[in-house]
Amino acid sequence: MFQVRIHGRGGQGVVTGAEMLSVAAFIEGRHAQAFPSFGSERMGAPVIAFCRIADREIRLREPVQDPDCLVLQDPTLLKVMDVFSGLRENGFLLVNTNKTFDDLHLGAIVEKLPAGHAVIVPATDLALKHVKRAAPNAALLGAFAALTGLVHFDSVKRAIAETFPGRIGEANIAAAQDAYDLVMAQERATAA
Amino acid sequence: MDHDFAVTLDVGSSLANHTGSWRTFRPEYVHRLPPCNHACPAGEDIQGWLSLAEAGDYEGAWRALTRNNPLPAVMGRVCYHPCETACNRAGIDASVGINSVERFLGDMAIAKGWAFAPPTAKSGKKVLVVGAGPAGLSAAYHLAMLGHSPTIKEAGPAPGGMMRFGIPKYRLPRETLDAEVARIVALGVAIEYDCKVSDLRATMREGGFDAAFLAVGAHIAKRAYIPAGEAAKVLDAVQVLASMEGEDRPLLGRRVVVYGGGNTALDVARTAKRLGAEEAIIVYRRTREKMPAHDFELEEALEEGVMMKWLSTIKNVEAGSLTVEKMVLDEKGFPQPTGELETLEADSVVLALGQDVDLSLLNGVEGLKIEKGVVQVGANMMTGAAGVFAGGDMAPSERTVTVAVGHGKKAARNIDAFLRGEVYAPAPKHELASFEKLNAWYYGEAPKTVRPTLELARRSSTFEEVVAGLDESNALYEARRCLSCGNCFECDNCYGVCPDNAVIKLGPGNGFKFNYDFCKGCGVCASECPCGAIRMEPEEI
Amino acid sequence: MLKQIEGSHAMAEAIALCRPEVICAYPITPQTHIVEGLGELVKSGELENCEFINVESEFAALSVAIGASAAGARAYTATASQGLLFMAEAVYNAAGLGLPIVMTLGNRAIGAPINIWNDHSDAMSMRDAGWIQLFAETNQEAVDLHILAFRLAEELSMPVMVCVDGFILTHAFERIDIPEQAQVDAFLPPYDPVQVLDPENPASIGAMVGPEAFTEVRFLAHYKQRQALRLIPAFSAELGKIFGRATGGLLRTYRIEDAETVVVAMGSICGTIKDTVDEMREDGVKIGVVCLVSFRPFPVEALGEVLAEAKDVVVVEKSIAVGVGGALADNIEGALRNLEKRPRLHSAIAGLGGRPIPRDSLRRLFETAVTDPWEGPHFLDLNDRVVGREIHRVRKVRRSGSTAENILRQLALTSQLPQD
Amino acid sequence: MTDVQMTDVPALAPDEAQQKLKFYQKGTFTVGNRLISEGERSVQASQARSNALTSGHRACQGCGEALGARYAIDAAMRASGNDLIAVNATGCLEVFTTPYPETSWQLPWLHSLFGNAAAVATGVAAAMRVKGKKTRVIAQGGDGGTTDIGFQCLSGMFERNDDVLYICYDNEGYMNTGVQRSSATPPAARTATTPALGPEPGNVFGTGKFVPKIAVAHNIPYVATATVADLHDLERKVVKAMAIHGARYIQINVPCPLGWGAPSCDTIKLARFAVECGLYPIFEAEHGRVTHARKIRKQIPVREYLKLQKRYAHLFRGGVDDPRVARIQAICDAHIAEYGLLGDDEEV
Repeated sequence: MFQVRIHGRGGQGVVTGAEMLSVAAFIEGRHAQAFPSFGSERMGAPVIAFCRIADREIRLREPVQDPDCLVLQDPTLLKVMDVFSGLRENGFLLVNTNKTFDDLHLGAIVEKLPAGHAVIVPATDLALKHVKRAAPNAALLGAFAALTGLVHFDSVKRAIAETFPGRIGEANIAAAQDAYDLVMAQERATAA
Repeated sequence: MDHDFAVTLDVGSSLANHTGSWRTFRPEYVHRLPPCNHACPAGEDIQGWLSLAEAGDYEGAWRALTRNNPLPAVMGRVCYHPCETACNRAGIDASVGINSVERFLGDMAIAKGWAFAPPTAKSGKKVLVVGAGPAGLSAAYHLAMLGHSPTIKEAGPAPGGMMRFGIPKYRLPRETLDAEVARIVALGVAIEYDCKVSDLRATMREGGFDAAFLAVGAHIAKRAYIPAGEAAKVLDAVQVLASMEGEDRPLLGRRVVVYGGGNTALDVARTAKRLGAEEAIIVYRRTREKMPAHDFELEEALEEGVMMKWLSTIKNVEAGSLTVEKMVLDEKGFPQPTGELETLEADSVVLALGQDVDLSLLNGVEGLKIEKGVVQVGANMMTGAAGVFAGGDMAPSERTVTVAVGHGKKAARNIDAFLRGEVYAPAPKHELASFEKLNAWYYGEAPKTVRPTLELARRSSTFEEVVAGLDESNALYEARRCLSCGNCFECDNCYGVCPDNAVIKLGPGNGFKFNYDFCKGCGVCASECPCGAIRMEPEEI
Repeated sequence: MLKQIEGSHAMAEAIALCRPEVICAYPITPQTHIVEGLGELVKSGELENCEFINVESEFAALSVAIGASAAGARAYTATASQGLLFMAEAVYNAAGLGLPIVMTLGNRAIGAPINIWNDHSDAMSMRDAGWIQLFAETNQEAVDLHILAFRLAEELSMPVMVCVDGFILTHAFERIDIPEQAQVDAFLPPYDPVQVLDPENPASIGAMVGPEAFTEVRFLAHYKQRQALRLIPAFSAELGKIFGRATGGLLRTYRIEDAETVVVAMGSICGTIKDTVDEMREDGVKIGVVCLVSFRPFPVEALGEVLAEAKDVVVVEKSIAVGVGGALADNIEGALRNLEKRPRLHSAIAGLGGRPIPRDSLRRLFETAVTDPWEGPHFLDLNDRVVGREIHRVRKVRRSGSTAENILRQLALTSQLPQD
Repeated sequence: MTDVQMTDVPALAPDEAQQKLKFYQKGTFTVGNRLISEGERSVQASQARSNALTSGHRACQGCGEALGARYAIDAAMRASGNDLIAVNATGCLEVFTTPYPETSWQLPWLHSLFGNAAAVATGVAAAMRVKGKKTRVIAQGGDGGTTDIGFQCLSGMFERNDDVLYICYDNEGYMNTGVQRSSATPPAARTATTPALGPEPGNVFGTGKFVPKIAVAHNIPYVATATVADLHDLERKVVKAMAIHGARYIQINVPCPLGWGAPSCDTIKLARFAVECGLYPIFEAEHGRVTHARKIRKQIPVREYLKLQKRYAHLFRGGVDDPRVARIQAICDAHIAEYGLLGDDEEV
């Protein structure tokens, strides 16, 4: 079972992001369970969302303590909480920023992970470019598909289209496509 | 306090929760450039001295004003106040009467005998200032305040330049002018009268001057070839206005024709009326819209009986009469002759076709560049010759008193740097406090106070001042109409509208500070700041 | 049709398939998404001839449902925690009047202190009100139980409460099979009321009943609810045939065939317990779990059968009957009383106010029950230091009040808050 | 409160001049004003304000309710010499101020249930009476907790004329549970339980339940509506209410950026437009009779107010105004007529 934990803030579409990821896995015939961190999150307050993907029914009902992939949707949270607690050694790390890991003082964390398991993607910028709104969740989904290969990118596109019908959907898909290409390029670069 | 576990909580325990981390934007207190400051040719910090005046601290306001402009009483009478044109308050009801408050402060300073505080240190450097007009006086004042020793050499018998020999008394009483000049002299500025500088380099060498500021103005009347019989009485405007200062008033006769469309033409026509002329007619080749003179001055002249002959040029002048040709404006706005002629009776004709500069003193000075009759200067007001600076009407300028004062100040600052072998770097300009950055809701409606004017009868017969000043209550009322654009005036709005109690009030005069531990960056303070003194900056993630 | 959908929205679609005629909506976390989903279906025209009413409180919500049901319309509403208590008078009244209302209960802790997270204290508070109470282990079961509930309620003419764990199920986005309209129509006939307000056949509903008949009324209510012990398995089987999956029933067992230790629990926690059972089985521990679906009526015989062979029975429940212990444990005690080899009963209280129940805590609990059994209710993952200090402080201070507070300051300073 | 007076032009005699000086054009409507005496300024301008609701609370960015509560309770604290107890209904204000282990309240504060704040406050007031204490009591809640689930207890408190000031922060919906409709939700507004779908998208027009009018019908000593866009008016009303004994009701319009779908920086602007278009009448009533209405300063059409909020986006689709915009404008015009909201504001 592959477990994902997403950190962001209220109003940024963190929960919708986890839900879309579970829909993408469902489209590929797999079992998936997405749930929020259950609280009265106010706009701007820290929020966590979880997603589990497996090949058989998921019965577990406890929070994700040891995620296989950690998505940091809002780096300002670095100042507020230890977002990386429980991240597995061979885990993945996806950070939404237009800076580098060193700028965010995350060099130590990245070293501990296998090469190519930690990537950055300017998801908010991509969202502003395509969707005209700072909602990076769809773009991060594209990046997640490229980073982990756990779900195919076209499942991600169908999941986004299902959640955001019409024009907004296309804009989000375009953002996800850019993010996917960016991360694939980074992956190829580290692999070479 | 002992109470139940978790169900009951202690006062102040929420302060452990630093909500500051929620921000994606951060409010910052900023100083933005008020449009009046931006528009003032003399670079006055108008919003600055108005905020002192509105608190009733008139001396403080006067001192803040005179840090940039030593002649507030003069400005209050002759400046065309571009500041009021730019004033944001026009977006609410009407612009702030800045000019009238400036005059009120200038007059109070004269009445109360306030003096400039002399500079603490002396540089021992000597600077030659040629010309005691507004530019020269301003430069000398600023140089003195910067600790240098300026000496003004004035060709004429008295100080003021155009202020005395160009602007009539009914606009600028001489007592006011003399009082403000005296205050500059009291600062230790030496003025030598009837002392025309003909050879600049020689004068600088003999006087041991380390630098020079030329401000001789433009006193030579522009001549136009108009065939005139020898008995015809043709004079030039500058000469007529200058002679008003002396004992023997010019004899212009019953019917006076003035040729020209600028402010000088209006001054001459209105002076002629006051000298008893039954008819004072201004002949101008174009239309009212194209006239360079300020419209409010034309209004005053028309009220006093001055008559206008639009779209006409003078063909020739005879004794007692002249012939005028009708003109028409072509599509580009230039007057074209129509061939239609008309004769007017006139005892005298005064030409007010603009003035030129007497550049004779510059002979032999190397490196200068003269273009269109004025000496070219750099941004630092320096001419092609090192150490020789110039300003006022003899340099490229709009040729107003305020611009001249501005040139004087700017030159002084550059001379000050030059004397120390450095380059003067002006402070960077703040972002303009344009109207849409304000929140006009918070300003109550309050109509502008109009300055009372002398009744018409006395205006056309005497040289008494036409426009009177404001009394204290009106001046204070007017000062308090200022919106304080772009600069905090401690109205407590940000302190009051913050949902998170994240603004710290530092007490009267000290303004406010944001408590970034708790500020969530919602932006309500920035939206509700009346004067746009808060800007939201993106938080660096 | 298989969908990846939020639990609440899946329930909304299932309830819509049951052709409800009056829906009363009042917001209270965590059930609000259900009534929101239903509101959208009505407003967009997908769910026809259905009145969707925004009421001004939960007391009104159930009262409107009572009126609608008594007047012959299939009525539905949803509530949680404080809302259930605010309508408590109407809960008893609906049961007493025998009105077949179906209500979803998004299980949430009862204040004070106010708490929006999951536990079963709200359902427990109304366990004797006369409603049938069915607990869903998964969102799939929550969908099925709502369809079962309408049939059961209208068959017996008594209200049914479908209990679904707040947030854990209502807000979980999962793969759920939503039945087709035809399947539900095949199972659920139109509502044929036992008593109804009908001008053609007037009757007074809600008479005053004195000592001469009140006992009989209560006996009949008790008798009627026990008929559900027979109908729940029957209808669940019928439903299972139509949907092609086992669902509902009084209870479900998992790996108890040769189990020495049997855990009994209700709701979503059974999933985590099954995973824990698998882990312990791999280490050779003979352990199984009974997931109870029908809490009211309480299946004493069925439980007796499945627990007969067990040596140790561990009851894990998400509420505490203050002053006595675990309510579920007491009921289970009744089921074990007349077994020849009575298993030892161990009562554990877990997950109060939304505290997570992780597998490692459960495993330690199940092992301790056998090796070092305890008396009375054991509070799983209780912060002993906090309560110890508080009890000590209260003894010191005359004005004891319920429990002291300076623990909070130490806790806040040393930030040892339980990780949720 | 310094008020604007049209000034005449000619120079005034000294004594008149002094009077004219009082009318300080700059900052007449601001929170404070460095040129008038400390006493004349608002409570919020003072560094000695009690900050009864202080920093660290978890309200959304730009929360109107947090602002309304700060204004009202600080004013009441000053009026009562900090001798005040607050009883709060369940709702946003209660949840974002007292999440264990932190409270941002700095006065004695009690939260019991969603629908009983008025009754609990009655109890506190009774205790104060029997204990011979003169501590004042305030009950407060959102529109859901006041006009819906708590309405019965509210009416009871009014009818008994208990010595309680009830303050309702009206953000026009159940925002804590995720923006559902309440009886205070305006017509046509989109909420989660009145989605923008079908032939009549958004909330129904209905007959409206404007609780201040119902409060007036109870003939209680004092009723008022107020807004966070006019701090001076709000504080004046709270102070006036605190000087009266018996049942009093103040309803404050507090915009909710989340629920109304507006940027967090527009909170006060929204409150201002709501009043200036006439949709939210600001008035006072004593013993069953309306005594004063705050005049609209610069009237605007209601569409300018509606267009700022996403909850009304469906009324402006395709750049054409939905006919129901005109129906809402009619409601504004009716309020203007009923309360006389246009014309000059007579001296207060």
